[in-house]
Amino acid sequence: MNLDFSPQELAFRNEVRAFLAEQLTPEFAFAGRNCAGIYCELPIARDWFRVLAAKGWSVPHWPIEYGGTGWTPAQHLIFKQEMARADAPPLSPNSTHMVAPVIIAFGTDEQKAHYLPRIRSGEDWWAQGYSEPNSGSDLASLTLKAERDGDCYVLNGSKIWTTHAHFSNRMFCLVRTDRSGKPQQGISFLLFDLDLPGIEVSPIISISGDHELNQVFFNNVRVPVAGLIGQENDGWTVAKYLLRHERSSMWSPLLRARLERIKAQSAGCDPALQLRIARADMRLSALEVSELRMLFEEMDETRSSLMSSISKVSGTELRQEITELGVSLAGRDAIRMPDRPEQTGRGVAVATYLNDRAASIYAGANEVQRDIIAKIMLR
Amino acid sequence: MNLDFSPQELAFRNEVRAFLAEQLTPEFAFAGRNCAGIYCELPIARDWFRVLAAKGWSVPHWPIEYGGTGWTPAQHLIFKQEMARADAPPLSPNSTHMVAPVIIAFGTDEQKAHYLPRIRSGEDWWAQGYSEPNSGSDLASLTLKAERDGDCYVLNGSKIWTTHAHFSNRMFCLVRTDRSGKPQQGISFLLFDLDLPGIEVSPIISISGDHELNQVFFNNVRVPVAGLIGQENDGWTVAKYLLRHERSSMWSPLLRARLERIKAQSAGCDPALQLRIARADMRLSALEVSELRMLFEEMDETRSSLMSSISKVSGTELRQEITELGVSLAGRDAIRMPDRPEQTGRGVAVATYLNDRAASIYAGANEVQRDIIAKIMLR
Amino acid sequence: MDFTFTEEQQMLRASLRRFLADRYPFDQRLAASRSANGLPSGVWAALANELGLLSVGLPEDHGGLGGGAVDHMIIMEELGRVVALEPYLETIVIGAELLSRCGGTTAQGVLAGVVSGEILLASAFAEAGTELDLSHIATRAERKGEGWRLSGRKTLVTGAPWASQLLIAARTSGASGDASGISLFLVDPALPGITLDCCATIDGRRAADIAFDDVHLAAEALLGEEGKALPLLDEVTDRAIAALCAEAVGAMGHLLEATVAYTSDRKQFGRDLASFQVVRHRMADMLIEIELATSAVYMSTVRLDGPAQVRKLAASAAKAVVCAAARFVGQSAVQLHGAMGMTDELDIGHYFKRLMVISAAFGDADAHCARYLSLSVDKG
Amino acid sequence: MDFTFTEEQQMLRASLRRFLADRYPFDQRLAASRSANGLPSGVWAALANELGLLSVGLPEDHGGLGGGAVDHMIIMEELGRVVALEPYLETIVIGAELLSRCGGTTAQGVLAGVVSGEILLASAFAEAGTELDLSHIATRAERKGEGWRLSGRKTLVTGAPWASQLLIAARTSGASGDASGISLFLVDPALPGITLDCCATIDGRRAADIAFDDVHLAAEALLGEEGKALPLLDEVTDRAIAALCAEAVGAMGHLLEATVAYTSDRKQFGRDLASFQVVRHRMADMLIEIELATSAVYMSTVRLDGPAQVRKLAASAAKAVVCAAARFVGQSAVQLHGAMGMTDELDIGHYFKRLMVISAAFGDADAHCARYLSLSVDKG
Repeated sequence: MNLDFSPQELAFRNEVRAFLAEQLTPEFAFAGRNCAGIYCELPIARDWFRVLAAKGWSVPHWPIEYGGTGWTPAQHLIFKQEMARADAPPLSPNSTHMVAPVIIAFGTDEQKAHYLPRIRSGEDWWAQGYSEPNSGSDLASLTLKAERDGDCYVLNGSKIWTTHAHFSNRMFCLVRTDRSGKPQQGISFLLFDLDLPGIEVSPIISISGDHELNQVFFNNVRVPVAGLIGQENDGWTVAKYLLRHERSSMWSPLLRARLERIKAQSAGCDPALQLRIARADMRLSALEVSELRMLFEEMDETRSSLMSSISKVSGTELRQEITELGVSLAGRDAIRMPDRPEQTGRGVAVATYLNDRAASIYAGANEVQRDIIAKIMLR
Repeated sequence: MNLDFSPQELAFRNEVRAFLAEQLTPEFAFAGRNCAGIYCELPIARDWFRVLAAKGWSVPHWPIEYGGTGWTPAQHLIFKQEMARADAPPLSPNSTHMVAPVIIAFGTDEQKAHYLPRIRSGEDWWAQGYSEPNSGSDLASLTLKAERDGDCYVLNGSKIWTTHAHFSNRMFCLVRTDRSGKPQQGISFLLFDLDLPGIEVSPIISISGDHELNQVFFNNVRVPVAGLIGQENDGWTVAKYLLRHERSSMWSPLLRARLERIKAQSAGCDPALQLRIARADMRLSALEVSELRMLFEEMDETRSSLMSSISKVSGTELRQEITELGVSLAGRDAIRMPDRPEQTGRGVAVATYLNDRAASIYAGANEVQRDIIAKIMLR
Repeated sequence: MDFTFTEEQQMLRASLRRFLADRYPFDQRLAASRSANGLPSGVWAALANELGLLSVGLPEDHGGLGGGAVDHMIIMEELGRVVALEPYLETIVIGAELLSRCGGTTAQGVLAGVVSGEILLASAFAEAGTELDLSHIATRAERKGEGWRLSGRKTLVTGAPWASQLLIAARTSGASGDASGISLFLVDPALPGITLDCCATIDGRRAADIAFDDVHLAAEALLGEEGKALPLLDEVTDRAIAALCAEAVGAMGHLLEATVAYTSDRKQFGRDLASFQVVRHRMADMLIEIELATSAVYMSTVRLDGPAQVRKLAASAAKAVVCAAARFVGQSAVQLHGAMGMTDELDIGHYFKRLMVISAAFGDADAHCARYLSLSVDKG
Repeated sequence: MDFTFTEEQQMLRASLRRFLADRYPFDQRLAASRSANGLPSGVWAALANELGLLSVGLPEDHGGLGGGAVDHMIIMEELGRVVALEPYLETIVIGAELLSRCGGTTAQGVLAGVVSGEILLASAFAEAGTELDLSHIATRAERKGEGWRLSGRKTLVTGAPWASQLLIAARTSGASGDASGISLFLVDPALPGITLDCCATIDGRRAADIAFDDVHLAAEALLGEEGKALPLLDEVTDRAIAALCAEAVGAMGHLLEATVAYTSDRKQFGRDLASFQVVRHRMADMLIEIELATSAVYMSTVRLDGPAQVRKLAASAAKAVVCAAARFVGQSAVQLHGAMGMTDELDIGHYFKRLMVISAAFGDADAHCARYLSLSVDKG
């Protein structure tokens, strides 16, 4: 048992730091630091992604044959920590961490050849089509209709809470191709372009005033069958695979960066607030080790599911606690209407707090995560 | 809207204070202050009760014809506040507040004439027979069997968590006289003496080491039918009446006395602990007003049920918070095994904390109370 | 000991609630908050003239009906239920109360305009970090001939962009921290040397950062006695706190009702959301918090006319209890609405943000906890 | 970066768990805790000789196997699972570690007896209120001829009634608050002038208030260098904290398992208790707290051999996180067991009380929060 990096790992850390010192311009860091949403917006996000791509670091976790780096877990950890610490713009995982692993696991050679290089280079930007107006945490109840007609599926219905759809040119989507069986059956996993006729992307403004989310309407949209991933009606298997893959996400590096920024501003503040900051700090240091354990401990499928839900709950709730500290620290100044903080820096504390209320709702509401934890524990 | 007492009320308060100054001896106050359980033990509790009885204040809330005082709500409030403030021994409500109102409402003239004077004088001391080993918060599932045989019921089974049964000479009891209908049907409300043949009172030691609770075993116990209250199989109606009557209980006077004692000892203590004390103090001051509102606001049955459950939850949880402050304040000294604090004063903080863990369990677990609140709110 | 409302108070609540239900639909409120001016047109005038609301709480010898703090509480709670934009707090609870307490011809004249709905007011006592200790404000006014010269800055003065008169606290003598030497001035925001930097606040209302650069004030601008304003400002701060807490109770009441309605309607996993026990218990806890908050508001309201120590303790307890409730109720309402609660379209987020603003006003929960602690120690 | 246990460590855990499952049933533990002596007979000897456990974590040059902090962590966690009474913390983690670090002939001799299971130790550094600042202890030892005279009081010295040797910290020079001038002594509790006032603690263990009235100590009683003990005592305090936190994780693990089992079995309103969503979520939260506590323990354990600042921060974080977890897990276990959880008969309450003792030892959560804060500020 050992929490220190090896000399090789420290050397790698120096390499990452040197890269960041050179390539992460003040503009990138400003946007990263003042990103009040989940991810930075385009064009800054894409510009930064292309810097990473040029270095060969845009998709480090992919298999080497598709452009991954073959890093050890410790290297991935170092990369994440250093990126967060340097205020690199947070990037959406849709393309690199969600659809790409699915294409690698289930895609045909044509699909791989077509999509993967464009993801790796930053040319393509993907949106996720999962939630529907009447189907949130209960994903299996989705109804977006896809009827086969020749070499196309005809899509009717809508997807909602589609983050950054207005920046994306492609979408991966769960659609209903059969409604005769159980809800989990009859779902298919489909890829298509967002500029197809009949698709309308309609903004949803969040309580922070930001436009991150969208509703996407489908009106007789003809999607080529070539976009089908895996078998028709077998999309649930694909979705579950993706869910497992998502589990590598770590909350603590970003939280550490945020909390250190708060600590740096907290000298002389209200003693009760200082105690709250210290408590969050101590809890974060425990979460950091928990996330290291997820990365380094061997676990079976059950334990891995359990830890994933535990990490979602504790990571998001600590995230909310920390952004709330930011609001307390800002005092009355936090009541100013935030004004596009990613570009102006104004109101980032309050906008972040407001946006982060969603952290316990998205990606499987924390109530659902607790249901999962209990179910595993009680079986 | 006015939170002040009238001149008449202030005069009454002086009368109560004068009475306490004269009659509440240091021994009584010592026992009251160091009572780590819910109520003081006999003989001290009975001795104090008899002092109250001599003054005519042992059953102030009863109708005047049976020996009540006819006080206004404000007078009842003042009496409770002053008793708590002076560290008067907390008394069990079993006799005066539970079985007596039931006898007054449902009893025959004979039952009233037999039981009420003995309660008022402190001659009789009653135990409550509600919970059973497999029937806690779900009271309607009780199974203690009472079979009619001539002019007796024959009781078999057991009651559990019977507070102070070892100090009591009588018991009121919910028994099952019919098992054919719904669980709430077929229950009867029965009074009897605890020295009947076949009754065995077996102590249950609690985690504080105290003996407050008992299990009471019934082995072919012959209870005279004369002890039946109301109609056979109609005990659920009686039990519900009692539950409504119980609602007049106030948590805040005792909590105020405890918290003021903690505040008096807290000078110079850890700043985090001081903040916790201040928060509890502020919350208690809100609870005090809530309990005044329950006493003085007109409410219908629904609102009264709702407020009763709200008061149970917030009162008990604040009680637990305050006793926990006592443990924090005691520091490492709280690890000493408490040694009959009511008699010795030793370990009262820790014993109170341990016993008070039950506050969120007894009298309808707080989970059940929240179910009730939600049910009322959602209908 | 009396917890009943008078018949007049019950009628006041009923008529205001009816008026707001008719005339204050949320979509119009939202549109108004985004308009240039930021207020729905006609509502304030209707409150003044149709309902005669603005005089209800004011002293009788100043054209009011003498209702006092309980009436303010009722009105603020009802305004909170519809997350109203109108500056009742700024103009009436703070502004008119200050004017009527200071008295004098100037004040009388302005009060008449306030009651008739023609004059809106805004006030600035505190500066950053001095919310609960006004003896440390840095704005100064110096005698200059017959009048005064005012210099300093006040940030985030809520309602200032709407106000035709400002009530400004400044030090006229003594050093920072002295209890005496603070004075109150009535200031026309159009005077030379005054700059208003207006902004919207997260609750859709308006505020301004105000700079006073050597502003010439006439002698009559001084309200009340020179250098003696601090106790009055302290008292009015507690009145503002009690009123804001009442508003918060109204807002929380709406959030709980909306959450009960939404979860009863919304399906998840084939069942009503409201059938899930954790959802039910969370709503039960919301109600518990609101009940305690309501009691805390009663207490602070009734204590406003009592001794300063008792009044301050009650105000701080109310603010701390209400902030804790507002945090829990607001966060729970958003959480139980799921992603819908995160949208600008629903009213939930707007109530949530109004509660944030209330929590940050006149000292946050931590600040009031500290004040309560230090006052308790003084007392003990 | 390595989160695996060595094969030896895995075997250590497995064999100790097996031993305790066989030889440490709860009813015998309870009976022993109520016996005059307070310890189950034979267990300590078996740990020493059958399992060779007592030498596992000690340095190799002192007869140990060199396992160190991670081995102590494993052992304490397993002892925590059975809420063991044995003074492994007092004798090994604190006592033997101190002796082996001080070195010297006296220490070597005692260590041999410790490893063989013949000698139990107890230590007293802190006095009331000095848990985390030992420079303020009031016990003093003064040179007298070749030896020392010791005077002072130590309260609630856990394990003292069992110990044949005591390790006592006293000031030998300087003034209260000075970093230097604290020394450590090995003291035979049978010496004239020593009074042990023994008591039971709520966890069923034993402690004593000890008075030293002009006790004559031989020169060899001094362990290590005169006046230089403070850094060592600070370090061993953090070792004790990490070990106690590991014990707490073991105890919490048992509480959660027992609660899952009980709620799966117990019926309420015709259903398993464990089918109620609020019960399920509360158990999920218990698990979350235990996972975070486990991580905090790993961190503090691994940091024990690092620089003092890093070590202290990690120990304080662990103590605060573990205390919070212990509070929530303990209270939840009692609550979910209902009235049964309140009885002396079930093991639940005994684990609950052990967790209270652990939480109060070597500084409570508030104290460690304050220490963490002050250390962070120093660092920043």
